[in-house]
Amino acid sequence: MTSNQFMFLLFSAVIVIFSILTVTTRRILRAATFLLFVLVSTAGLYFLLQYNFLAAIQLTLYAGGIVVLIIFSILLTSHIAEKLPAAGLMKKWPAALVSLIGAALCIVVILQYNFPGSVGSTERVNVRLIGESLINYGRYGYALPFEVISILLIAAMIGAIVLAKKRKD
Amino acid sequence: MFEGVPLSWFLILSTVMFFVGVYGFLVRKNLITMLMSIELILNSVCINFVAFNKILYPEHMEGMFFTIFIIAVAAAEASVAIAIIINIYRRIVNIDVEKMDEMKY
Amino acid sequence: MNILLLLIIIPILTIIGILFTRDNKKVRVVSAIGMTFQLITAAIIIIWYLAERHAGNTAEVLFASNWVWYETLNIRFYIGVDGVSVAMIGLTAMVIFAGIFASWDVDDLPREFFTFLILLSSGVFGFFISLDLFTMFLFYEIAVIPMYLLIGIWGTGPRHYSAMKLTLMLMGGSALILLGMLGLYFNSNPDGGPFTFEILKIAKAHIPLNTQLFFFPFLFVGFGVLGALFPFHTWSPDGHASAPTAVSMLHAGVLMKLGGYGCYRVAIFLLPDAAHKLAWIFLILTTISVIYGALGAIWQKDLKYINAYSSVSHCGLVLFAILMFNETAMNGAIMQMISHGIMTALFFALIGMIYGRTHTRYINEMSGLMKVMPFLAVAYVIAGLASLGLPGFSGFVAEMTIFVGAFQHADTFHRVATIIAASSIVATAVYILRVVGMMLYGKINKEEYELITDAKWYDRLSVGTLIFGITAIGLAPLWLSTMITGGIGPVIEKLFLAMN
Amino acid sequence: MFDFSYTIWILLIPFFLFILIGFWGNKFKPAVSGIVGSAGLFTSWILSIFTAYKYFFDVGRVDDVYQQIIGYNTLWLRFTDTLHIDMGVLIDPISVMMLIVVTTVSLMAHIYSTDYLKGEKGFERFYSFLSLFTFAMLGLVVATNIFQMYIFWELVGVSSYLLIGFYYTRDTAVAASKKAFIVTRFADLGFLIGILLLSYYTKTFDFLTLTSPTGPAIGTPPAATFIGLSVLTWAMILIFIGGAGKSAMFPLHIWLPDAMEGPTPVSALIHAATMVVAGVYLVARMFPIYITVPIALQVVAWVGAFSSLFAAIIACTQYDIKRVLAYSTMSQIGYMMCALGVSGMGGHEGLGYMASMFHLFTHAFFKALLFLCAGAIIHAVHSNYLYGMGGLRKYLPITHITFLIACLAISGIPPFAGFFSKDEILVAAYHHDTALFIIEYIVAGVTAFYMFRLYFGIFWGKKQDYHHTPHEAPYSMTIPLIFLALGAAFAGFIPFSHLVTSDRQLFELHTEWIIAIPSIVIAIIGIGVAYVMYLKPTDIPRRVAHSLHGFYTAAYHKFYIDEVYLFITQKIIFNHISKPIAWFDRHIVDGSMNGISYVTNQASDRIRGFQSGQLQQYALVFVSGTVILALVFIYLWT
Repeated sequence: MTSNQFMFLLFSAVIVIFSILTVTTRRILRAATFLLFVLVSTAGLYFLLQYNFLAAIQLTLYAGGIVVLIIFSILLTSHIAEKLPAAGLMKKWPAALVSLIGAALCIVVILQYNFPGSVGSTERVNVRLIGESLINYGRYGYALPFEVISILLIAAMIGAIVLAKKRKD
Repeated sequence: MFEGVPLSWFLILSTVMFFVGVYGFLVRKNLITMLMSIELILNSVCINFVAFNKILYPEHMEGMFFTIFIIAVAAAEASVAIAIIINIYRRIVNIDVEKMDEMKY
Repeated sequence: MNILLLLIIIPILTIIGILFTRDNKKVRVVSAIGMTFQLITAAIIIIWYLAERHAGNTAEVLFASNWVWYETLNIRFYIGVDGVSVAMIGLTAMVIFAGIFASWDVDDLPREFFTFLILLSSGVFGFFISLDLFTMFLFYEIAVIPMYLLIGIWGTGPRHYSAMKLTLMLMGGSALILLGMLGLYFNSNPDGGPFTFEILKIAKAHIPLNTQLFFFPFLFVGFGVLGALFPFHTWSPDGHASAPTAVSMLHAGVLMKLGGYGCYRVAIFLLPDAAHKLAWIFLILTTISVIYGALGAIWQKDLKYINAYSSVSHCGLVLFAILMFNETAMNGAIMQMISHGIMTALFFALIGMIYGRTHTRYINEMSGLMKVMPFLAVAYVIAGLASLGLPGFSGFVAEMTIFVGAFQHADTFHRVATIIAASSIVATAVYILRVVGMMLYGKINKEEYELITDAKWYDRLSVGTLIFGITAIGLAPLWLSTMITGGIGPVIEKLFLAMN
Repeated sequence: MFDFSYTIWILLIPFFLFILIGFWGNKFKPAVSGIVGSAGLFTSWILSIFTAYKYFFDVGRVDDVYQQIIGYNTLWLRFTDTLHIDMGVLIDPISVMMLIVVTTVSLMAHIYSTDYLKGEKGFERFYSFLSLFTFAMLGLVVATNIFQMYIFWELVGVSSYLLIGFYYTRDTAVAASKKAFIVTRFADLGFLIGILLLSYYTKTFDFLTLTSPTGPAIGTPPAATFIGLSVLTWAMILIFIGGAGKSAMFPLHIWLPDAMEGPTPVSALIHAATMVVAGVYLVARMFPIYITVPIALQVVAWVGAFSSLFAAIIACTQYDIKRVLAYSTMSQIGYMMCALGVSGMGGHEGLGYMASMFHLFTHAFFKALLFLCAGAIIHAVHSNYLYGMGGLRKYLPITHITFLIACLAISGIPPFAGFFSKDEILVAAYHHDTALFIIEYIVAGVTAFYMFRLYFGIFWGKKQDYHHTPHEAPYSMTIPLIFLALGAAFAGFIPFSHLVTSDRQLFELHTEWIIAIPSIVIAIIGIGVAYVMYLKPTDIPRRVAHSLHGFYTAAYHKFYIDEVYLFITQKIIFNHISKPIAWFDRHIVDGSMNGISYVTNQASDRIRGFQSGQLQQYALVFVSGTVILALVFIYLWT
């Protein structure tokens, strides 16, 4: 077992276990915490794959931003001590069944497919390259999605403010 | 060049994570936990992108960029979703999804 | 300017007038003025038509105008009249005129009421004058839709149920009609060239027998629903029972005639071969209608139900006669439509007036009304006698023409059916006399009935108009018969060709 | 050629009177209606008399044959080129005779009613209906074609209905009027079908064409048959059913006794003298065709004979004097029918035909007289019932005498009118069929018996204590009585065989004393029995009734025919046909329509349930769908 494999298995174990805990725990704040673990482990996978910039974004934005946002909203809407009611069996079983069948189906397909090995050489992705790509509008340039995303973010920001604003009446 | 871990491992991981997210989305009643499940789903997709990129086409960067964009979209989505949740909470002092069936029929 | 257009324009102008009338009380005056003009126009058309024919004009339709409406699909606004439609116009004008006066004391939203009523009548007029299937269907829908609102809003009893039932069944019928009409359209030109909705052109096309056999039931049943063909008649008792007076009048008097007219003008005329092949099925159904309606009426207690079942019987006779495919019976069918139209409108007008005074429609709760409201009671007796086919009234003329015509059929089956249908005249006598005996004769059974007043001037006008209609036809039927015979000539000719 | 077109006015005058009195009668004093009506009818009567004179004695006879003259004809409605209804006036011996009968009796009834109904509510209504009836009846007798006859046939039916129901606040009157109309209507259905059959095979309605020896009915009769009888026979039997309904022949007679609920002048006019003989007239009118279909004629004869016996027996047991007269009417019409049935064609062979018409003529006088007398009696004692009367001869002298004349006439005592006509009928029956003769012979005796039972019961018998002293009727009522009594006494001397015969040629009549004497004898026996039993109150009637117990009860209850009808109409038609149909319609036919709508509604409700608003349910379905689609596309659909 190479170190890569070991690290991968470690991260994936954390991810799977905490994912499951996230969706099953009945304390909402714990769920958020477990989600944080999952996201951090994902960042670890990115590191493993040598996408350092991406991992950094994952950590700051996801782990740092979104999870904090979620925790804030939890604090706004629920009591921390409160235990969520358990879902009914009529709800659990179909959902579990569908999820298992879906997962099994995907895994079987994945295992049956013969992926080609990697061909090209690799070079280390540096931040400069990323930055140039983001503002490049030629081949492999992402200027347009970048702009779109920025507009989206502004829209979301404004939208969130408008939605969450307390009505006068 | 990334050695040792086959692509299928990544895919299986993301599959498991994805369906755990789906399960969560289908089962949890609380809107915020549902949102968390969505985050899980999104994350699993991100892992796929990244893994494909790294293992199959290491000379390109599409997977990474899409992941970045997904994260951005996820952030936007989370903020809007939370705004909506808070709004709903203000109205019905509850964020139980089963109680929100006014749009039926 | 085609004079027939006036029949549509006058109602529209009247409706505009109603909408601009400030005072709710004046609405009925405006309507009355409008419909008086309508009646005059109809009279002028009839006289003009007779004069034209007298002068030797032998065109198949008179006063024809043909405008393109929608070029791509070759839809036209094509109007014109023959002897049959002229007669139907006269009927409609008379009934709507009487209907306005019969609903003189509608206090609840009179503006809307009269608007819908007149809109309905304009649809009927349009239907009778159109010679293009598409226009015809359009006007048909205009006539049917306001019925829902009129019953649903101004009705009595379980009005929503009745209105819904009536509308749904008629809509079902019109869906069948639409299918049938589209079938005609797409087969209107088997030799190539543009398709057409024009009735007279389709009549000249040779539609293959199998196509005819396929589409004939759609059209006949579709129109038959409106003509109260057994077993699609059940909207009629409920609908009539719930409808306000004028609506019952128009509906039984005129709208049901759309069914018979449609069967005659579209189903039989355009698909004669299929009509010949399938006539026996519908002949059985209509014979059942005739007997069944009459026997069903005997048991009823509600005046409107009695009349509704009686309408089933009489309208069954219309379809019965149409299916006999000979000139005399067909002539009788048209006369029966007119006769029954006026008669049943008279009945419903009277029932409405009686109900307005006694607040009940159950015959066993009324007695001796002859004494307190002689005018209405005598009118009711007259209507009843007309309905049971007494000579001197239109019903006799129509029924005898039908029976004599139907009996001239060489086929024994048809003659047996005629005998069965003719026996309905006894059942008719039973239920009519039962009502007259229980409700009008005898002693007054409730004190409050002593205070009842007889008909007001508008009631008298309404009833008088209709009585005039039935007696005029009943005493001197020859002109009407001759006029109608002129109209049904082409249909008979086509059927004759189909037979050989 | 003399122009008879003015005869249309004989009809039109009553018609206009009907309109006039019907619309404007209530604007004036009631008496005005009576006077106007009577005056108008007087004009018609004069015209009829004039027509009869002209026809019989001036222009009608050419070469010893009475001509059939179309006085007036106009097209009313055209069915096909050959089938059309005309409105016209046919002048021939029987129609002219009927004109006389109808206008005379109607005039008498008009005059009589001016006092009889004085002060009644609806006096002018009565006169307008009376005019309507007269118009319709006249239209019927002068019809030029069978359809015109049918039209007026219906109109007399309705005016009879209206007049029976004149006292519309009385339940019995309403029921009686309804019954009369519906029963005759039922019979008319037979008539109508008969007309349809006849017209289908002959392609004409016209009487002259139909009865012409070379016409489509007689000259070239249709070959078609149905259950062994020719269609012509069927048609004639069906037409006879119509006639039987109007003439109250068994078993369609049930309406006639009840019809006595109408005012008495109406009974006299409609239900004794004119309308009820319309059936006889119809058969007489179609007689040339009947003679070619012997089976139909047999039916006529036997129905007539049976009805006459049947009614005569019932008449002996009834106590309502008007009902006795009604059954007597039925019996006498049975006589006429029977006479037609036994008649042959032409010359002395056609004796029955002549006798029937003769009897119709004389019967109109004495039966109208009897009814009007009954009216005067009822007017005086305010009761219809025999046991409330007795010893009235002193109070009502004129009525007494006239009644006696009528009784003698109907019993067939010479020289009163009934003797002559009845005797001819018996002769005709004797020559045709002994069985019929015996029946009619017995009936003659029974008739004498029940008439004198009535006579003795009313005018003799024990004296009653009346509430107020009965008094003789006023002149307007007694004058018609006297007039009709003259007719009843002397009408028998009219030489009918020179006027009204089957082939319209006159023949010489000989009184056959071998028949006449026994018939007089049996009449006297009948009178004698009545004299013994009823002149003074005795115990005999009760004992006779007791010894004939079952039969008497049955006869008293009119042989339960009414009950049978009631059973058929109420139990079977009403409860077992109409009610189930109403139920079937509401629950099966309409139920299936409602069922369709119910199913649609339910289905839509179910489908609506899918749209629950539960987000997770949607998501579950969505995911499952995706998974299933994936499975399908990966494994199943490759």
